[in-house]
Amino acid sequence: MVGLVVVSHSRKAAEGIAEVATEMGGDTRIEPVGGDGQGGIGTVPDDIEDALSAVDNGDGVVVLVDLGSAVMNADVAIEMSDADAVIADAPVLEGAVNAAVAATSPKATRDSVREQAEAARDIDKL
Amino acid sequence: MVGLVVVSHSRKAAEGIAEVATEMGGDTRIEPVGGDGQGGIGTVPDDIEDALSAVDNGDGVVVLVDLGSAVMNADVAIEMSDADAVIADAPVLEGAVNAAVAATSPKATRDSVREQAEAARDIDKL
Amino acid sequence: MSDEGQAVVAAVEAVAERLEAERSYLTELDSAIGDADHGGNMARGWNAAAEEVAGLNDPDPATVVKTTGKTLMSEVGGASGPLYGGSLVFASAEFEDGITAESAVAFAETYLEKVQDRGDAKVGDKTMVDALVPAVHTFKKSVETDDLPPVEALAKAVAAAKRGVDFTVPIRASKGRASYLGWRSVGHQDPGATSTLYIMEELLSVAQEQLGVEEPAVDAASPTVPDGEEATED
Amino acid sequence: MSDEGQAVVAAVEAVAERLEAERSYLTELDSAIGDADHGGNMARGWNAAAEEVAGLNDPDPATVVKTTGKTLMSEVGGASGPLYGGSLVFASAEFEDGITAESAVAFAETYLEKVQDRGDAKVGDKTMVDALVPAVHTFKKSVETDDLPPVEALAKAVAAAKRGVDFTVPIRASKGRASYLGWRSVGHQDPGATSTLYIMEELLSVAQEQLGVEEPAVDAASPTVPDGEEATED
Ligand SMILES: Nc1ncnc2c1ncn2[C@@H]1O[C@H](COP(=O)(O)OP(=O)(O)O)[C@@H](O)[C@H]1O
Ligand SMILES: Nc1ncnc2c1ncn2[C@@H]1O[C@H](COP(=O)(O)OP(=O)(O)O)[C@@H](O)[C@H]1O
Ligand SMILES: [Mg+2]
Ligand SMILES: [Mg+2]
Ligand SMILES: [Mg+2]
Ligand SMILES: [Mg+2]
Repeated sequence: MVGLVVVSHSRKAAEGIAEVATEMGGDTRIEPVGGDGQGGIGTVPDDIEDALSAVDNGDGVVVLVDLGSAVMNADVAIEMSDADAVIADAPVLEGAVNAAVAATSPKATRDSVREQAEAARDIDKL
Repeated sequence: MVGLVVVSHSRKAAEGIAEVATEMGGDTRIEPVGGDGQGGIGTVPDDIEDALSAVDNGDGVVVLVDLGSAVMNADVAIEMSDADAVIADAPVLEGAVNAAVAATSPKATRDSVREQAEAARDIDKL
Repeated sequence: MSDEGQAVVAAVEAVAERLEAERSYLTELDSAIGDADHGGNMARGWNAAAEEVAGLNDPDPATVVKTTGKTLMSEVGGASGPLYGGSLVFASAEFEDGITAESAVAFAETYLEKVQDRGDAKVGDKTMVDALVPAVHTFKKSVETDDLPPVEALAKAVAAAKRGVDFTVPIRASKGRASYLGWRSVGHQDPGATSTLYIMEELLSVAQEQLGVEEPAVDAASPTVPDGEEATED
Repeated sequence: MSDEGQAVVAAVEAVAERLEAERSYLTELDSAIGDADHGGNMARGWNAAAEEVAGLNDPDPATVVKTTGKTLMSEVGGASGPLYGGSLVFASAEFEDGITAESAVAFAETYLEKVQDRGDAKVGDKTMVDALVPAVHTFKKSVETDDLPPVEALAKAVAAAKRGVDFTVPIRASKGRASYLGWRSVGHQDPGATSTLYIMEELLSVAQEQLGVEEPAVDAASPTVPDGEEATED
């Protein structure tokens, strides 16, 4: 099964987003990660790498990120990691929800899950 | 100054998103609200109304929401509230960051802030 | 007024009991295409509403409906909160001059309108709207065109709602959480349509008790609510 | 090797001290167009790196640079973490055969390449790239075309970086947090470009100490590191 990692500058935001996504994609493994490791705002590549390992079971991992430096740190983590991971170019919460649902499909692949996450850009809320 | 309310099904997510947005829009009043009031996932219109009042100082309020029922409950809250509030059709975290920055502009209006929030749809992360 | 108010209180209590009984089934439906909370949302919300309206002092029907809606809005942390609750609050005004066949039709139409306003769902989106639209249309036609007595019209509306619930099974969801599943939502029954049916079934059975099933031409404009047990408890 | 390693350790310590001294100014710059943490990010990261490399046992220069980068990557929770840290780790390989004028140019080019790879910023986006590009181009040309001794080439690179920093003031940001401000970023100096300049200034002053400023034709391929205080402490 494809795993998900949610990276935010705020650990709280990452955990809450994972909560919301988990509601919709019950079985999907979703690992939240965020914060600068000192209780502040930021992202740390080592922590992201640990999150990748935590959800990786060989079927690939899709990474959701919030802002610019989370993207760069996720990039670094993916380079260091053994997991076959890819960053989705998607809004972090909406993409995580979409991805969590997509990952429960029996036909899900890393790229189909990423595509669904990226489709969250086009969600009309109103 | 235009105020912001961040509504998520997860209170943690709402708080974390407000944290991330606050970093960028230091002075902007941002109120997070979420959860079903019993520690679970959901949104409650009364709580959203309270959040609207908390940030309203007469210049209008822009509301960021996560999923469908948050939109409906935000709608209900806006109908009940005295604040001149509007929901942005935007990704919740990215929209909140954009809106927080936009609100610090001396020329900001409710609608300019909402527009900036909605422009967050088009952010390329990669 | 007071008798009508008590009849509505009885209806709210009956709905609360029914939804408590269906709690796990509704949640099972919601777990297939949603987030597995619809049973809890409905049972919790309506139980709270039943408690709330039981505490009202000699309320008129509009107040009971409005109180029920407000309670649902604050107790239900999901889509069904604003949809059921907000629409009940809004439509309750139709009962301000009492419950008649005419005001019941107006109530049903206003309620449906608000649900669609709020949720932006059309028939075929696999939501409660699929149960409501046939029910409201059938009720209106039964009363206004076919001149059926209100209880018979309501019975027809319930049958129509049942067809709406069945109709949600083979279609793909376009609104609400189930829409995230896309094609995988096909083959599952919509929880909100189902709870809408249950509520209507309870309204029917309370109406039958209160207005008498046998009386074929009962005039709902001056309801003959008996001083029975259900109607007098507060 | 060991002398070169100690020279780089000294450089890291000098940078850490300088960034500690500039902590509040860098944060002031970042508070105008970012999130007011660049001073803290840099000071914390480089202090940790200085501690880390001081503990290395007779390291070669590549190891010192790599360790510095890794420490920055884990200690700095912002954009400057992967940009400075990741690029140092990546470019450190250029020093595996020691520090020469040639390998220093290769290091500078590889470092710049990685920063641009990672952050996708071009000149004119109002980032550290605006300081780095002129610095690296000038260093390379000074060494390769003008045959200047490394320390002189580095001095020219520092002057070029300074011009890059000044250039960030009148332009609009297109990358990083400052880009959220749009036109309101115009008129403010970029923090990352500024810290890049400070780091280069410290590298220059350590190089001057280690290689001797006066010696005009010093051959960086066989550096004449004195057995002085800076070079021997571990
Ligand atoms: N936009 C909408 N319009 C009409 N009905 C909707 C809409 N969204 C959801 N619903 C109804 O709400 C039901 C789900 O309610 P519930 O589970 O209580 O809320 P949530 O989906 O927030 O968990 C669905 O089965 C559907 O009938
Ligand atoms: N994409 C990028 N490419 C190059 N440099 C960048 C990029 N994003 C940010 N920077 C640099 O990083 C600096 C900010 O670093 P810092 O404040 O430590 O991180 P953060 O912005 O995450 O808080 C900016 O001043 C800019 O020079
Ligand atoms: Mg549900
Ligand atoms: Mg729910
Ligand atoms: Mg910063
Ligand atoms: Mg930061």
